Amino acid sequence: MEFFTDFFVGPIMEMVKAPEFLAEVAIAGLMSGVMYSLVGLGFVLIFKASGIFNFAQGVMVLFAALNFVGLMDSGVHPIIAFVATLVIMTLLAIAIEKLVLRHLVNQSQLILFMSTIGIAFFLEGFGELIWGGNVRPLHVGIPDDVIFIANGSILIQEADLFAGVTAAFLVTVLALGFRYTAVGRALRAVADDHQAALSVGIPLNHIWIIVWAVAGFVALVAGIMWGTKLGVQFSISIVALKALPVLILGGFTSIPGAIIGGLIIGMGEKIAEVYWGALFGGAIEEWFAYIVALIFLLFRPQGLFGDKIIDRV
Amino acid sequence: MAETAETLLTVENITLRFGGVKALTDVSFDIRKGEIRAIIGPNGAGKSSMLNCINGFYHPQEGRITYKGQTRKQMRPYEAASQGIARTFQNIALFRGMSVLDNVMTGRVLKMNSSLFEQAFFFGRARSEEIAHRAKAEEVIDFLEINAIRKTPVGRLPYGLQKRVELARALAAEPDLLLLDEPMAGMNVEEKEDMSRFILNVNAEFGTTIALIEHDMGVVMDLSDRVVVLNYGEKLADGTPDEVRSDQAVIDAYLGASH
Amino acid sequence: MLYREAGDFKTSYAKDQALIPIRQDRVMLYICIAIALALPFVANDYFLGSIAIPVLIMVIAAIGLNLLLGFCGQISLGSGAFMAAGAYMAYKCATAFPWIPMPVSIILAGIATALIGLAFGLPAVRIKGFYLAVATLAAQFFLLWLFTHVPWFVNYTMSGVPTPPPATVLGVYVTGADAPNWAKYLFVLAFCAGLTWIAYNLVRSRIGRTWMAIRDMDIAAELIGIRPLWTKLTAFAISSFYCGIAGALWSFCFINTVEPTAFDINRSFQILFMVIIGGLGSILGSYFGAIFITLFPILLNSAPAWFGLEIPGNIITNLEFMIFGAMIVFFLIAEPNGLARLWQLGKEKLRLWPFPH
Amino acid sequence: MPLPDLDRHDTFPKLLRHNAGARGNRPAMREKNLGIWQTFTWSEQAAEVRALACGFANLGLKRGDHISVIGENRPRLYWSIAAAQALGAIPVPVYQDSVANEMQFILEHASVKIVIAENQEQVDKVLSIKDRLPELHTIVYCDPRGLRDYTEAFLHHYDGVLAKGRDYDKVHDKFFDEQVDAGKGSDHAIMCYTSGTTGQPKGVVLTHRNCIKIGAMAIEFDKLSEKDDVLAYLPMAWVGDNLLSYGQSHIAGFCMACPESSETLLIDLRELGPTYFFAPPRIFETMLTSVMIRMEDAGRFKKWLFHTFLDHAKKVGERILDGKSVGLVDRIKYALGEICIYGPLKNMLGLSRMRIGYTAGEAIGPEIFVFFRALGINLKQAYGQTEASVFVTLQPDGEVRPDTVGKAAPGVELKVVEGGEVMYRSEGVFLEYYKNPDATASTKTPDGWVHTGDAGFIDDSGHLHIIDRAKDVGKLASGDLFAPKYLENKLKFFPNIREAVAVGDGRDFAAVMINIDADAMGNWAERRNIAYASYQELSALPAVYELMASHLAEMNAGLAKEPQMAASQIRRFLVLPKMLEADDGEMTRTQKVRRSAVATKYAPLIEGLYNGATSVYMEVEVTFEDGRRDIVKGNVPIWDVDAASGAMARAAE
Repeated sequence: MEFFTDFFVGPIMEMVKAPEFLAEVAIAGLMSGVMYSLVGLGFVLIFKASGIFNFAQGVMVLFAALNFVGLMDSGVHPIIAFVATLVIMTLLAIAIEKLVLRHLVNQSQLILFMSTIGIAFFLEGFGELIWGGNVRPLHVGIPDDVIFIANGSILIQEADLFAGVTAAFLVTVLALGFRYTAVGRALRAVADDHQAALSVGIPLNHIWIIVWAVAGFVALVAGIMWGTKLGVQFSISIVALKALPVLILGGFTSIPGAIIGGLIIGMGEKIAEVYWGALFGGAIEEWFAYIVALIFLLFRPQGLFGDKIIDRV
Repeated sequence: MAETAETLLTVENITLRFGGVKALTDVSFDIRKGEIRAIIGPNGAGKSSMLNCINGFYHPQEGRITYKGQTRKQMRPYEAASQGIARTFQNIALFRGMSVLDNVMTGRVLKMNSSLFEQAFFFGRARSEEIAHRAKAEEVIDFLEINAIRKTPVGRLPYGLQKRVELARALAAEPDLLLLDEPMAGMNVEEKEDMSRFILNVNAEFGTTIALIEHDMGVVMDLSDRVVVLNYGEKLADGTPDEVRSDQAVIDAYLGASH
Repeated sequence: MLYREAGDFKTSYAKDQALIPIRQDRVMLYICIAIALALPFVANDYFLGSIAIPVLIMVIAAIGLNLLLGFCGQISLGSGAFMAAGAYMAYKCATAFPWIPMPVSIILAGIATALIGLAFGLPAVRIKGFYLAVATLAAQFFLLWLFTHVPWFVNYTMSGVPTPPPATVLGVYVTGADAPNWAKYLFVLAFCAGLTWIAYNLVRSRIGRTWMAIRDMDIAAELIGIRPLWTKLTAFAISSFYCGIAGALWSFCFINTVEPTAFDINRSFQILFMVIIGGLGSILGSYFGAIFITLFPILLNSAPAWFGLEIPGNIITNLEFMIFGAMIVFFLIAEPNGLARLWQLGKEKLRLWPFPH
Repeated sequence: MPLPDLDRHDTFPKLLRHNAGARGNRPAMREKNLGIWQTFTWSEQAAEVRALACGFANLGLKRGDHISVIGENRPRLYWSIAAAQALGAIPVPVYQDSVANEMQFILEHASVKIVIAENQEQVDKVLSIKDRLPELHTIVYCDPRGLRDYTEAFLHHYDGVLAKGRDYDKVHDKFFDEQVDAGKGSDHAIMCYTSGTTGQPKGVVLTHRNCIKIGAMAIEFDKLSEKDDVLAYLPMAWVGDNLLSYGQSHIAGFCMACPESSETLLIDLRELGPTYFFAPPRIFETMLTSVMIRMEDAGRFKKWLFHTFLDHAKKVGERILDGKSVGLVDRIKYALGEICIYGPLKNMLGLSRMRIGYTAGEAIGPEIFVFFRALGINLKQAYGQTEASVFVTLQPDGEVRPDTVGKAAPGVELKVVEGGEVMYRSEGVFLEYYKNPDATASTKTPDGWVHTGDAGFIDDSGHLHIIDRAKDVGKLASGDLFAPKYLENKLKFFPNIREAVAVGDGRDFAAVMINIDADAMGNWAERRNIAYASYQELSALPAVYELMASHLAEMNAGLAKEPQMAASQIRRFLVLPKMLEADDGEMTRTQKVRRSAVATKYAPLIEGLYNGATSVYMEVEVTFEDGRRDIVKGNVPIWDVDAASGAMARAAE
């Protein structure tokens, strides 16, 4: 009974008592949610175009950030470093297509999934072999002051705000691009039916390279945002695992789903940690997202925005 | 088939929709015990959907299915299988990682009852069942003349043989109603003749009721006792091969199609 | 070296379906068992304690994951967590009921882990393939959190890292600080052998065939009358059972502490790699995989020294990551059935010798 | 274990009874059925035969009646033979691949009362001629598949006959034993129809005494025992199968096994690994060809290993097999070869356990023969006839040579009469040709000598050499001896020549029509990237002709060295555009060329061989396996071959 009160009543009371604090927690959560969204976005892109569940997306974020910060640390101008990293990510996309994906055409999704785990391990070792495994601070001129709003009762990191805006911009561009450009249409065609896409003359290999390169671009942006906040380090790739529950929530094929899922998870786990964490001995952030996903899987496996899975005989 | 034959399965007023698309519209027919019943029609006529409704894979929005005297709106595939409905698939759906023998043995899964514990230690019923059902599976293998390949992984077999293995797997379940989805698709003349012979033998030897979908009109006319014709999800005709052959609507539909 | 099968014919189904139908393979097996039993007399303590024991324990875990992934086609990224569950459950069981013989405690821990696995496997009812990866990740993070944050699991030990209680089998210590390596080795070997035998029995029985049917063509399997839910859940439970026992042995007979760090997500990946490199859908492959993945880093660490090179440890670690990653991709592309397939091909070659095919 | 007292157990039913008592629990018969080797012990077999015999009696079978078994090697058909013999009826096995008309002749000629048919296919054939067979009153079928709707009252399922027989046996429990006791060694045991290269088949009547004496002789000759295994896969209608599988298993008490089907024969052979094996040369030929073809694809190292050890085996293998002295190094090398190549090869072919193998019926290519012997397989040649209850000559261990068919078997007298024809006399000599006293009289002399119809000679060591059919030996226009079979056999020893028909009797020179081996040549063409669409196209390729010409040149060189044969070197040849087939009447069911039929059918080609044409247009009908017919037409090229150093040989004479 006591637990019941602590679980259901106490936290609500606290929220009501200090709404500004709640807002602050929620906004902080939203901001880390944006990061999840960005990683999730990379997943969705690749999944939509190739049906591949890219486990390496998180490591790609780390890899992109490592390259970027590594180049900058060697004295390269941020913009040149950015472009150079983009080139690297594109080369990576080509390499992955040539060395891995094209040899696995027609394999089951499970095999493709496991191959991306292999890619993830390789990239992680490779990135750290080149750039070292130390935490590297990243300063690209993103403002990192603190803003106070609502009469100074709510505190917001400027960097978070910047990240939010960038993410929103990126998502809009990608969503529009997916819908209105020729490449975007091709991508959707491929996602629907590989054979059909081939028969209308779209080279599948090119599509895959483009998609992986775009995912690399998204990874770079996400990497820069996170690097600014936390420094570039290995934990980025582990945190990126959170993108998986984000996708369960949002649906694997939905770009808006990835965004909204990311925000919900980000906000949810912060609020849960702050208001309920103590009740369970803390650190429930570690698993909160996964348990939410688990519950979703039980009741709505296609996620909030995903397509219903229809089997054909 | 004698007119007095007992009805095994009746479908009444089945309508099946996918989203806005109607795959089947108000289709009714029956299958009598012991007969070979063909469902024919041009591509996209809804033949496969019909079979999918019968064995519970699709759930029609309207209509009823009566099987062995029990009427229901829909079944789960598992129930259909346990009630004695077995089927083969248009696109071969064998378990590619397993041998021919294991595929056939899998067909007998519903008839095996040993506990997990017995299986883990391979004693008692697990052991005796493996042996008893192996003997049954071997009978089917012998019946369909696939002895020489019993231990070959199915993935290595040519298409025609894979079709035969699939039939073997379905037969291993000793079904009362056997649904065959285009059993002769993609076969050459000789393979078709073999398959026709097997289908007739199954019907004659085991008294299995067979409903089959087939594209090849000639084969259908030779094999089946009665034919139902579907076109664009609707029933066009129903009767003996001769009746159907002379039916004007059928002639029109088939002249329109490539066959 | 070469097979002689002419005249080795079978006159009954029982003989034809025997675990090892070829006479020469049976002889091979007896030789392997003899070597395994003779090992304590010939191998040094380091080999037994630091190589043989962990390899055998990881074999058990790898078989567990292989039953789920290789045979039933359901992926799990939470094997490590299930090992942890086994370790903690065994600890609880051994301390709460000290009168229960240790082997029984470990089996009970396996059963408890199977139940936990069932709970996390439930989502598998409605999803397939990699969606399940997420459910098992949930297990990975949640269970480890649970064991570190709920002191009940460690009997409220102050350090939070208790030591497993010593126990004897036939008067010899097999767990605890006093247990000699040879005894622990034999204890682990007995589990490994028994569980291998059971795994072989399962995959050649009805249940194994239903797993493979679900793996190969789940829709057809369902229409044959195989219940996907039930089938996947049994795979999940049995897989967890194996991982649980492996975890208990790992804590009790190898690292001699019950701690969560031994079972983090990297452990899960390690087991996954064993299964992929060893061979999906092959019990024997689990042996190859476990041996390879355990020994390779040791080799990688000591090999440069043989050539007089000095390579910093972190570079070795990174190289290890790269090599494992590349190998995973390589095996998935070239030989999805892993080392076991290469072994099998070799064996087939020997059976066909001198013909090429 | 010594043989039973064959004077007391003087019929097969009595031997069966003896075996059931003496070794009741040992396997008598195995059959690969439903995936495993189903095994029947002697006592089970005896019980089954007892019930079946009673069942047959119940169906009205009387002493002296004929029954016919038609089908592949199946235990039930062998039991039917045994059951008929128990009642004193005479089994007449019929080739399972004969067409209804061929069958009708035999069933009618032998006045067969009951037919035991394996399956629907055979039942259908018999039904189609039933109207013309007034004496045939019952058909028993073994496999009911497809026969459910057959309502004929005279059609019985084997199981039903068996069940009725058991009931009958209960009521008349002395009946069976009385019937068996009533049998005598001089009773007719079996009647085998010889296909004969000309004319209608003749029914060879063999008594129990014939079969048992010869069977026992061969068992003692090769020291067979109850521990041996034999695979019964050759046609049941062939006397050899009856004597070697059925007969000898009854005498020695060993186990005979039936393969699952003709498709699985090689798998079954490999699984069973018989210890006593009998095969016509073409089986060994096929084995060798397949070994060579499969080794073509092997890697370089494996090929090297294979050829190195094979060469070594050819050098010393036979000497080791014959127990002659061989150097230690060679012995070690051979032992190594046994581990690496010979052993695995024998294992792959299912010959690992083989103690004694026989080949007979045709001449075997010396290379094939030596190949198997070099591997350490005790393959020997024999010569025999249906009329002799199989064996006339046998090669004793240690005296095995590729060019002879062995010495007169124990108890067999042998002589070569005027004109080169071989004659023999033995306890196995047949009683008579059924309902054919003329033929009997012209084949068997009143004092028991039998004309073999084969020409040959006995060499100084007592070994018999067979050259050809006596009537086929002719003369060239020059007066030189022309033995077509001798030439053909030499050609057939080339692995890519399947069949050859030599012509030349009364002509200026010898010429030959060749049938290439589709498998071997197809493979050969594939490796050389030579495209072809059909057998016909393949056979007319210049590359193929060139290859054949080189074979002929090689053979001519060999012939030149043989004084009697130098004149019959081949001067011209052609490759036939179709395979010679039994279905087209070009071959017998035992795969022997029907010389006269071929000569008539391909007369234009033969004409072309002698009128100097370089190609001849030909149309010929082909029957496919499923009975469809088609016409093969096109130009058949004819090439010349040089007569190698023949002149020199003649000059040297």
